[in-house]
Amino acid sequence: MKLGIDDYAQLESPIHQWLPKYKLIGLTALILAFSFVQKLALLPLMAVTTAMFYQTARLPFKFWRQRLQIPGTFLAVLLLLLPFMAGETVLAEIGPLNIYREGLLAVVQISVRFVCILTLGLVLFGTAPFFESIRAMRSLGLPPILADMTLLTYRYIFEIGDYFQSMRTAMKLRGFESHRLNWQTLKHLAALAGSLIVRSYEKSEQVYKAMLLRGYGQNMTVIYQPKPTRRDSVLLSLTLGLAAGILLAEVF
Amino acid sequence: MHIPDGILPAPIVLTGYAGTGLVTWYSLRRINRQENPQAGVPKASLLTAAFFVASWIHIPVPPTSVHLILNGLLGTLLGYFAFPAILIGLLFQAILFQHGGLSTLGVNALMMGLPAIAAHYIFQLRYRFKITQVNGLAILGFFSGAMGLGLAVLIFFSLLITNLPAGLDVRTEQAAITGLALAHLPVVILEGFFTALLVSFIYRVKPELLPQR
Amino acid sequence: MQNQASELAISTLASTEVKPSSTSALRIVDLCYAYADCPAVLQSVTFNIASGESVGLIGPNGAGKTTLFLSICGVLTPQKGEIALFEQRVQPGKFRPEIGLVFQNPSDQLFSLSVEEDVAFGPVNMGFSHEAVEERVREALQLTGVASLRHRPPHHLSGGERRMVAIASVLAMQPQMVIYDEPSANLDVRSRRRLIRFLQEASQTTLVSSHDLELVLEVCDRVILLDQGHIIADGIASEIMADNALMEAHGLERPHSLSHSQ
Amino acid sequence: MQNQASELAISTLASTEVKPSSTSALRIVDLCYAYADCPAVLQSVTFNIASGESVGLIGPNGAGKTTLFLSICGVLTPQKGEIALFEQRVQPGKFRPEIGLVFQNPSDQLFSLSVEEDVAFGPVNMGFSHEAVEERVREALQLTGVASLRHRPPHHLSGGERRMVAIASVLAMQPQMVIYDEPSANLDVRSRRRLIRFLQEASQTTLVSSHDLELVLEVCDRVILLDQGHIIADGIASEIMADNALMEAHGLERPHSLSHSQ
Repeated sequence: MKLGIDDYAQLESPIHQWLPKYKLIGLTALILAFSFVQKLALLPLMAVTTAMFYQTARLPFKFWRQRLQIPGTFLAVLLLLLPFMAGETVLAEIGPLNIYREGLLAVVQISVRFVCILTLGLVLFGTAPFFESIRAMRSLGLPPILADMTLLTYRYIFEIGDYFQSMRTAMKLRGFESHRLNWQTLKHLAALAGSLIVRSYEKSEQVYKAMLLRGYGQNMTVIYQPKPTRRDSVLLSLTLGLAAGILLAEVF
Repeated sequence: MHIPDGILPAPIVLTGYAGTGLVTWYSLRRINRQENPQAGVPKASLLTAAFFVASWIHIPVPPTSVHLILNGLLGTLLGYFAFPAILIGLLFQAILFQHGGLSTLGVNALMMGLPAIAAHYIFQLRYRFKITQVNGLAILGFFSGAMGLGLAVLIFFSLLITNLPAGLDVRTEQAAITGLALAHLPVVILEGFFTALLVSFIYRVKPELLPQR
Repeated sequence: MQNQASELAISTLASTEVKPSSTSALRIVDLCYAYADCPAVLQSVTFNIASGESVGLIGPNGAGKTTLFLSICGVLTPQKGEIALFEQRVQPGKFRPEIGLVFQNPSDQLFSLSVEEDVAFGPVNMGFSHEAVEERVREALQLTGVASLRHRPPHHLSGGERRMVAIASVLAMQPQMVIYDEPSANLDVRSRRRLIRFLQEASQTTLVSSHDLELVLEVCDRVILLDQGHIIADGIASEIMADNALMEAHGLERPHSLSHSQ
Repeated sequence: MQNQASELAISTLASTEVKPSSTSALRIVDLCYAYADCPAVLQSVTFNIASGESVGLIGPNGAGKTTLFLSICGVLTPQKGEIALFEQRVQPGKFRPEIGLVFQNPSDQLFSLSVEEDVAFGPVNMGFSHEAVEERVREALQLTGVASLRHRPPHHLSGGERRMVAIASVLAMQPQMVIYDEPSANLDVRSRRRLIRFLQEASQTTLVSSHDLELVLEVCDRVILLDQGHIIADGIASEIMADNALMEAHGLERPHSLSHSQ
């Protein structure tokens, strides 16, 4: 099973070297600023900014394309519906259907915002090992219980995903085909989900013991964070400035 | 069923984050009041992972199939850990599969998490009504599961329709929301049955997993 | 040494290929498999297993054993080569009840509320009548000696019990060939001994992969040595496993019980 | 036979009790443990381990080995009896970094996202400075020979690698005593051989439970045989394990490598 958001965390680029804490602040601010944008004139600026960040991060184009595939379907549906549904000004007619100007513009606006925010998210989480990102959140005040839960969940998603694959294979090899909806199918699938949950619970008990025996909860240590360099600060100021600029341009 | 980036106007996005912050804070406060809050962390984490994976199970609903949400069951099993669990689950949906989005994380967490907490309270009714038989628990499980998904569906369509850019009048909006929610009723009921089956499975195999009072 | 071993392999193959009678249980020709972006896991693997044989598959971790099993069962689609089970080509994705796979970890295989349900799962999916299913369940439980556990949830059983129930759940489909992946993993001596006795008496064509070479020696007459996706040796179990140089070259050790014979 | 064995046990005990010097690593007196509604798991278990000893713990599944380990580490609270580690009483729930437990399944123990983080987890919780943690991590990885895996996610390692990383994660706390629960489970021959070499050279006081009696024989001088919560025998490893009647009475088998000696 390959999900790795941080498959390209080992690359080298200015974004990779950016102090995770500052990267988190900067890019989050930018993402939030993006979600405010309504003005059409600002869309090209957003797109260019995003492209610049992705380019600077030196992440492969393939990565972006793959990641866009799943949510792309949603976008396509929107693209097919909105121009016909919403608006007043008729731009064109296709048979009985009207294409509305407002709907069309809304689609453009939504798609650009969507793609830009998603891409920045990829830059944010794709350029550092995942635990570095969580550490950064922790140093910004994410409660320790939440941080521990996030790390542990991520660690075991892969393992429990493997359980799931094996169990499904085993069921298939005993002739199980879940094509028809009936009580039997539902019961077997519930037993599959239930077994998965029970196995995970049993594992969690072992994991907890192992954590305790290595001193879990002994002292809330301060997490080691390297000192920001000048370059980190400059990059942060630039990004925050950009976010502020976009916000101001949107409001006035 | 997640709201992706870019759709909702910024005020709603921010409100979502504020609300999520508040509910998370409250959940953590309740967790920290427990005798040994850290003891629940590995359990909640691994179950979050398990729920994440279990949502890959597809139930055949010819001619297509639906996948489970299980937020009701999550509330049932995890109690106050459910909200942080859902928040984390959604974060992973967003960064691993690009389901939902980073900017809409707050809104989505409220949409899934508040119904999960509701489901938790529904299941806790077993103490009020002193339900100890597996059938009774399964019935509560049904309502927890159906309620968990049902409320989430309602919130989902309300947010989506009322925030469509340009044009629909209030009456059409209401009609659309009701219509779409009703169209999902079979799925809601299916989720209820599935949750009921799961609750009785867990009760028979690992009763200590069902939360104590 | 290796040369001699491959000649051994070829001669075994040849002898079965000369008479491709109805007795062939498994025929694999030139099987290649590679996962995306990885070096090949199976490289031109070719061997035959005659009906009724008990064959051991040995080799270090990562030799390709599990990939081989999943290809035989039609779960994976090999890039090249042919697999035939009982003279019928294996088509990936198609369920073939005549072959059963016992997973390394019984937890991957047992998921129902009771042993009974788990053992009935295969036969029910195969579409048998209630009575026929009942009959098969009874028989499989008896054969594996776990009839007394019938109503217990598999999740509550000990490691040894779970192993036998997992085997029963495969046997209930009455497969003609059974593949066992590390069957003695995590068993204590008593359960392992019981498993060995069971395997010795099993009537199906059997393919066993195991790091437990003493078990292989007790259960199998023939052994195939796989390393890095290649078949290194194929021949009489006690001969191959007694060959210290060959064994050590492929990360194995001559079983202690064979060392006094030299 | 059993009588003779218990005498052996008593004599060993006596000899260490006479001089309760500073060399005692573990002292257990009259330990009893029972889970709710179950027959007792540990019944009046008494033994000593001197500092620097390597002791094997053998017995069938369900003999109470894991319960014993968890009691020693202070995770479980025994109903009766006393446990002292390095002359200090074990208090349930209290973290004692001088003892380390290597779990049977490494994936239960490797809960971080990188090898490095996992190995650092113990020292960080012990409150060491960043530099001291770094030093311990480096040392533990070197000792176990897995320094090259430092930045990898534990989930992607092979079974043998995971085992060594799990050991490193315990050694980084620099415990004086280490307990290994079935360390060779699921290892292939090569990884097992490497583990045995490592255990033979380890300087800590060691307690190893294993169904792999050949491993116990190679690593431990002394063996304790536990069955149904009772200590059945305690003495020289090669003597106890060569005693066929004793071994078979408790669901074990004399290792092959000892059979030629008789």
